[in-house]
Amino acid sequence: MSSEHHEELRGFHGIHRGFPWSHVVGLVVSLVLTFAALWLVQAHAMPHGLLLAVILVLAVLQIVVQLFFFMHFLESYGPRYHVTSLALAFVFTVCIIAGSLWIMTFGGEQTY
Amino acid sequence: MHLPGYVNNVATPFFVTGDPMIYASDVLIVLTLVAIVFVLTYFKKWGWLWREWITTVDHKKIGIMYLIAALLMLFRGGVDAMLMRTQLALPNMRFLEAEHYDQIFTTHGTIMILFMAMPFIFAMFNIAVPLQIGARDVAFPYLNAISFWLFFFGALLLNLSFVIGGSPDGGWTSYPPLTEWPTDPGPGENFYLLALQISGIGSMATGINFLVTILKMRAPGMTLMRMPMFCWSVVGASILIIFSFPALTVALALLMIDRLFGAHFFTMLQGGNPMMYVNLFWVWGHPEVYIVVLPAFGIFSEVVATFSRKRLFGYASMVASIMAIAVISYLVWLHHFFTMGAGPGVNSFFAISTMSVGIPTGVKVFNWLFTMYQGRIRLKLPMLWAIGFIPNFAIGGATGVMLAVAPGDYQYHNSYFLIAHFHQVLIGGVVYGMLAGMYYWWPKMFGIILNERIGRWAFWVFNIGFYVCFLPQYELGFMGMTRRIYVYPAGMGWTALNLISTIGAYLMGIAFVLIVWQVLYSIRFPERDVTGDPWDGRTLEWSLPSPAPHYNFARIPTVTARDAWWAEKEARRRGEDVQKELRPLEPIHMPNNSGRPFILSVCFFIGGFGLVFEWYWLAILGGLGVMLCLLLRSLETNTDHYIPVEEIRRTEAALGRL
Amino acid sequence: MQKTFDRRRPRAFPPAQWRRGLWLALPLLLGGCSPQVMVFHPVGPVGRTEERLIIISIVLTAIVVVPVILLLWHIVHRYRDVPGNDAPYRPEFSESRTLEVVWWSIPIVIIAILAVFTTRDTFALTRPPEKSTTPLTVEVTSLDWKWLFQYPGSNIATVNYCYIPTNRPIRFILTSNAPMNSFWVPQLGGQEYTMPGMAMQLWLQADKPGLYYGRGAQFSGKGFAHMTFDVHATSQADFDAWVKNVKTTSPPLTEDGYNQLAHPGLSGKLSYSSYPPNIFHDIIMKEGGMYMKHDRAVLESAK
Amino acid sequence: MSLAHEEVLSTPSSDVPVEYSTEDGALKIFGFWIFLATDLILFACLFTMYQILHINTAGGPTEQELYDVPGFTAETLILLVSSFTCGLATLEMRRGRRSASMGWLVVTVLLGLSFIFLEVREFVDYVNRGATMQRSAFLSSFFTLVGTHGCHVSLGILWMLSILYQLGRRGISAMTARKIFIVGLYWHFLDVVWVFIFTVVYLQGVM
Ligand code: HEA
Ligand code: HEA
Ligand code: CUA
Ligand SMILES: [Cu+2]
Repeated sequence: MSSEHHEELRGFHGIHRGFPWSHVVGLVVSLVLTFAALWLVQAHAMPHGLLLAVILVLAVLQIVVQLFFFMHFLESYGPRYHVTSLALAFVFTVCIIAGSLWIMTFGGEQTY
Repeated sequence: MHLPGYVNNVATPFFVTGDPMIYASDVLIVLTLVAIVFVLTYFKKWGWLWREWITTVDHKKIGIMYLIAALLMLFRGGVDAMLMRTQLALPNMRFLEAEHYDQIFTTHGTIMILFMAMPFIFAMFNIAVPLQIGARDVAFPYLNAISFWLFFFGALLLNLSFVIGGSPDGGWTSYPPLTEWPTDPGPGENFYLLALQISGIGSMATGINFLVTILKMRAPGMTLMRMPMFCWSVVGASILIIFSFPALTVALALLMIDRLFGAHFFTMLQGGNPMMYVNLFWVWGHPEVYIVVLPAFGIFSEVVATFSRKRLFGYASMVASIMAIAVISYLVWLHHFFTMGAGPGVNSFFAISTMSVGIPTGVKVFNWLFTMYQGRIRLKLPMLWAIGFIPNFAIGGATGVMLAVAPGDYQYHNSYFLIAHFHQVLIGGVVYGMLAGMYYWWPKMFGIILNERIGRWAFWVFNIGFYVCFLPQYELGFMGMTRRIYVYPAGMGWTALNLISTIGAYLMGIAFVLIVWQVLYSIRFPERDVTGDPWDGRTLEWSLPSPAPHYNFARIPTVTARDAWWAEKEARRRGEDVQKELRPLEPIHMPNNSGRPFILSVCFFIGGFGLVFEWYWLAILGGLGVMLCLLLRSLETNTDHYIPVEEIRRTEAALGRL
Repeated sequence: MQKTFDRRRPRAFPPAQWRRGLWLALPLLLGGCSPQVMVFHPVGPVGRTEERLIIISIVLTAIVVVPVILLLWHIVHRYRDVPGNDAPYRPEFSESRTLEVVWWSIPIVIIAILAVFTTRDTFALTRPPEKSTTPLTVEVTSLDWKWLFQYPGSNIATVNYCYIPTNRPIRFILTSNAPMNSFWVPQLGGQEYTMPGMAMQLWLQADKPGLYYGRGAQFSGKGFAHMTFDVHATSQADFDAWVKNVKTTSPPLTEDGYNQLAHPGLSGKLSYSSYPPNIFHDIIMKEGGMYMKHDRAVLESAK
Repeated sequence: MSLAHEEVLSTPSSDVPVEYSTEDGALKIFGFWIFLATDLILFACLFTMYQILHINTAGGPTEQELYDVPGFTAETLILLVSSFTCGLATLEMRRGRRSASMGWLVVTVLLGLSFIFLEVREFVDYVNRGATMQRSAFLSSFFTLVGTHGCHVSLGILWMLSILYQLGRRGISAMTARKIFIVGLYWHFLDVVWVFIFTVVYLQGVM
């Protein structure tokens, strides 16, 4: 198939024009989040448990950055089933991780 | 079966254990292969086999191949069951030795769940889903073929273990540290790990495939809430497959890394933690049992509505309950190891979440009952199995709820009470469901209706045999008999009940023989289905000729109501002219056949076989083959073709549909 | 292979222990209620708690399941498609708000009731069945394919059988020096896993003297079928006498002797007048117990 | 050469990008999203495994002893930037600029290769210090978790090379556009996984 044909198609599909602002912003934010986490750990800014929680939150924010700035997450042509399925995946992921860790702590609450 | 020691000594470690049964099967397998090769060559059928079946990407043919494989595996697993029941018929039996018995229950469980129930449900997915939603194929036909062949070669690998290298013997759950190398050396366990891994990849692909198919490829007008209930159950099962199989992948992979590369995930030493395997296994294992039962629920919903000549009762709550079951089953996995002592808080949480599955399931049972209520019930074979299912599943489900009561489970765990529970739901739910589906869609697949009289006999013998076999096992559980023991002493009061149970098992065996006879008889003296709608059906597959042409629908139908075909028939009965809206035929876009899914799976098989015996050069060779196949596919551009209008018209005319 | 397994003779069982009223409720399930139906003939508070809960669960599930089966029977008869059937036929009858509310709520109520009982007993069973008496600690190790019992109080050990005093809570501390197993004495109460590197705790108690059947319940390889053991419940006085007897008449268990025992194989009943100190603790720590706060807590609390 | 099926454009309109322009493309993109969901669960299981085993060092090397802050920070930065360049490749593809798109893909591949290089060096270093997979449960789970990610990245590199080849031969068609888009999704996903490795494995380890 000749590429001329696609030359025409381009005209239709020029979605992003000009400087790729959203991508650059995404990169900057993700770098900021990374260095923030690194700094917090290096500086021992908080007690251990809290620190772990905070850097995990930062990591979750990184997911948001990737999904929205790079992965065209909200783009959809037709029903947005991919959003639903990913949401479901997140729910199950949390269930599996949290459930397993809870089980494996072995009865922290056991009274003897 | 006691053998002189020299037989054992003669047997090489490769062609295993000097057991006459194994030698007999070695010989049998070789003879069968020779016979197949001979027949294919004599009748010049090699080309036909390759063109029509091995390279096919047609969902209907793939479904039929799944069906044949599932029935064969039901036989293989059933023979295992007969052997076990024979050994357990009387105390201190010396029919099988410990090692042999251990291998048999392991392969029985593994085969029945992964290589019988799974392909059986996939058979039903493939046969019915595209036809029911008015599609010409699944979303990814090529991937669908890969799924089948991966399953096929996974099953082949596991079955090979019986004659080469030794079968796995750690139970279908295969808990480490028992299954770690030091306590279970040899290739047997590797067979288990790789066979499940290979077929598991295929299952995952099937899950993705059908979810996308159903969500994206429905005929115009078929909103989600107009979908046949079977399709909803496939959505539920697919969601479960997609989100639970990765846990199995990980559990198997880690155990394999332990065994082959000396890592310490689940070993007793160097900090390994075997409980994590148990945990991961059931993160998959529990959803797995719903994966196999949800499609059965779907089939019952279709069958009960059709044969009661009534609309399915409570459609919305049926949908809601499927989704509720699917979601809740991710929150219950610990109920398989209440006795691991994870603490009362954990046990209580998982006990309650487990019981609550009974709520949506109960709703389904009541909805089926009320679908029949004030209907006109025709006791055809599919309906017979559906009706047989209800009491069976109600009892099996109730004992499930009893097991969910954690302190009660401390007493039932690993006892025959548990064995009875899960056979009641697996057989009463899954096997009954799949048989109902098989009888229901058989005309659609082959254009013939299976003989009713023999089928009735088979049903009654099986149903009675079932209760005779498994009800005594509940009692045996209360009497302290645990699973996976190959002998038991006399004087425990277990003898009579075990004997009864064995008799029941033989009855089921006879019923299976009857089913085989029924199929053969019906092939010999076929009752043809010329209408395409032998049951006065309700959903779109019955609007097609039996069997359906390879493009399914000459024109994609437009759907305006829930039971689309029923609505159209009603409209006809009212005398409305449905014909006039017919659009002109258009060329149909179809995927090309391809031999690559088969070759790709052969490469997987070779790689897996290499890993089983730790012949790493072979494993790498297989791996490279897989990569090459993927690369070739990626570079391929010529993957589809169009069926010209002329050909469609000819085919339709031949089917009397113009 | 077979020859290495010595088959045990059938054992005698304690005289019939009829549980009041039970056979009235469940004649069918209990199949004549022979005492060999161990789960329904518990001889201690733990087994009794579990038995009561089991009966509650049977009754609660039967409340729906039995009517369902009867209803099915009725419907199939009434609405058969046979000539001359005058039962009403309403092909479009497929929605009913009232009915649906009914059958969503009945199971919810039943499950809620069952949930309350379950939670109550699950918590209760982690505590000693009786608070007033000091418990006896017995350390249990599952080996391939035998059971080792150690009595830290008196420093004696036995294989494949144990003695316990009646009317006194027994704290079984469970571990394994072999693949996982499960420690089960049906008439005393439910089981718990024995796992390498873990110290699990199981409370049991016997009310009546007798010989009770115990066995491993989690598959552990080819000798598994033979992993049974006897639990002798006797009065405290008889128990003390037995301990004394073992102390005076049995050989000690040495380090070597233990290693021998740990070797895969079957074994008869054995007794030892003493065992190397800390051997139980060391087994657990060696196999991963050092990573588990929980193990240390159990071992600590048993001291 | 026939791309017939690819041209089954479902009403080409100005607001549908090329990769979605065929029914086939839209199906495959959706299918790939679901595949990513399965991969997510797979990594979740590996992370859980790691979290439970990471203290089980069996007297062998510990996290503190092994992890090297500049090393893993460099790996992280490389991967984050590669995610950005990969995003640009998709962007240029949508603008129909073949060579720009290929250029960014090449940059991404190079970044990916340097990431793999650093990771392999890290692994070799550990092994030389006696920290092998066989040493302890901690190390088994470390190598498996981080190694699985590394395998994914390597596969991604091979895949991108194949797409580069196809792009060179065929230009931007509905088919190649779809492939670029999908490999992009895959690459961003691996970035997300790495961020969690960075957090849960490395940062927690040096905490
Ligand atoms: C198709 C397979 C299938 C199905 C559908 C089920 C369904 C259920 N199962 Fe079962 N189960 C297995 C297959 C299945 N199971 C297998 C294979 C094992 C053992 C694996 C092994 O160890 O090898 C097992 C083991 C197992 C255990 C572990 C026991 C142990 O190892 O000690 C438990 C514990 O909770 C359990 C519970 C349940 C429950 C509560 C349900 C519920 O979903 C049942 C719900 C249904 C009903 C309740 C009946 C219908 C409802 C009504 C009529 C109305 C309402 C009723 C009430 C309110 C009570 N199952
Ligand atoms: C869908 C799953 C499925 C199905 C259909 C079955 C079907 C049967 N199962 Fe199985 N079973 C399991 C899944 C299943 N099972 C699992 C998961 C385990 C646990 C394994 C483990 O512990 O790891 C298990 C374990 C298990 C045990 C316990 C073994 C032990 O722990 O020691 C027993 C014992 O009675 C048993 C019996 C039977 C019988 C009699 C049938 C019958 O229904 C079979 C009916 C027979 C056929 C359909 C084929 C017919 C055979 C012939 C035609 C030959 C004709 C020959 C003669 C009549 C002699 N099964
Ligand atoms: Cu079992 Cu820790
Ligand atoms: Cu379960």
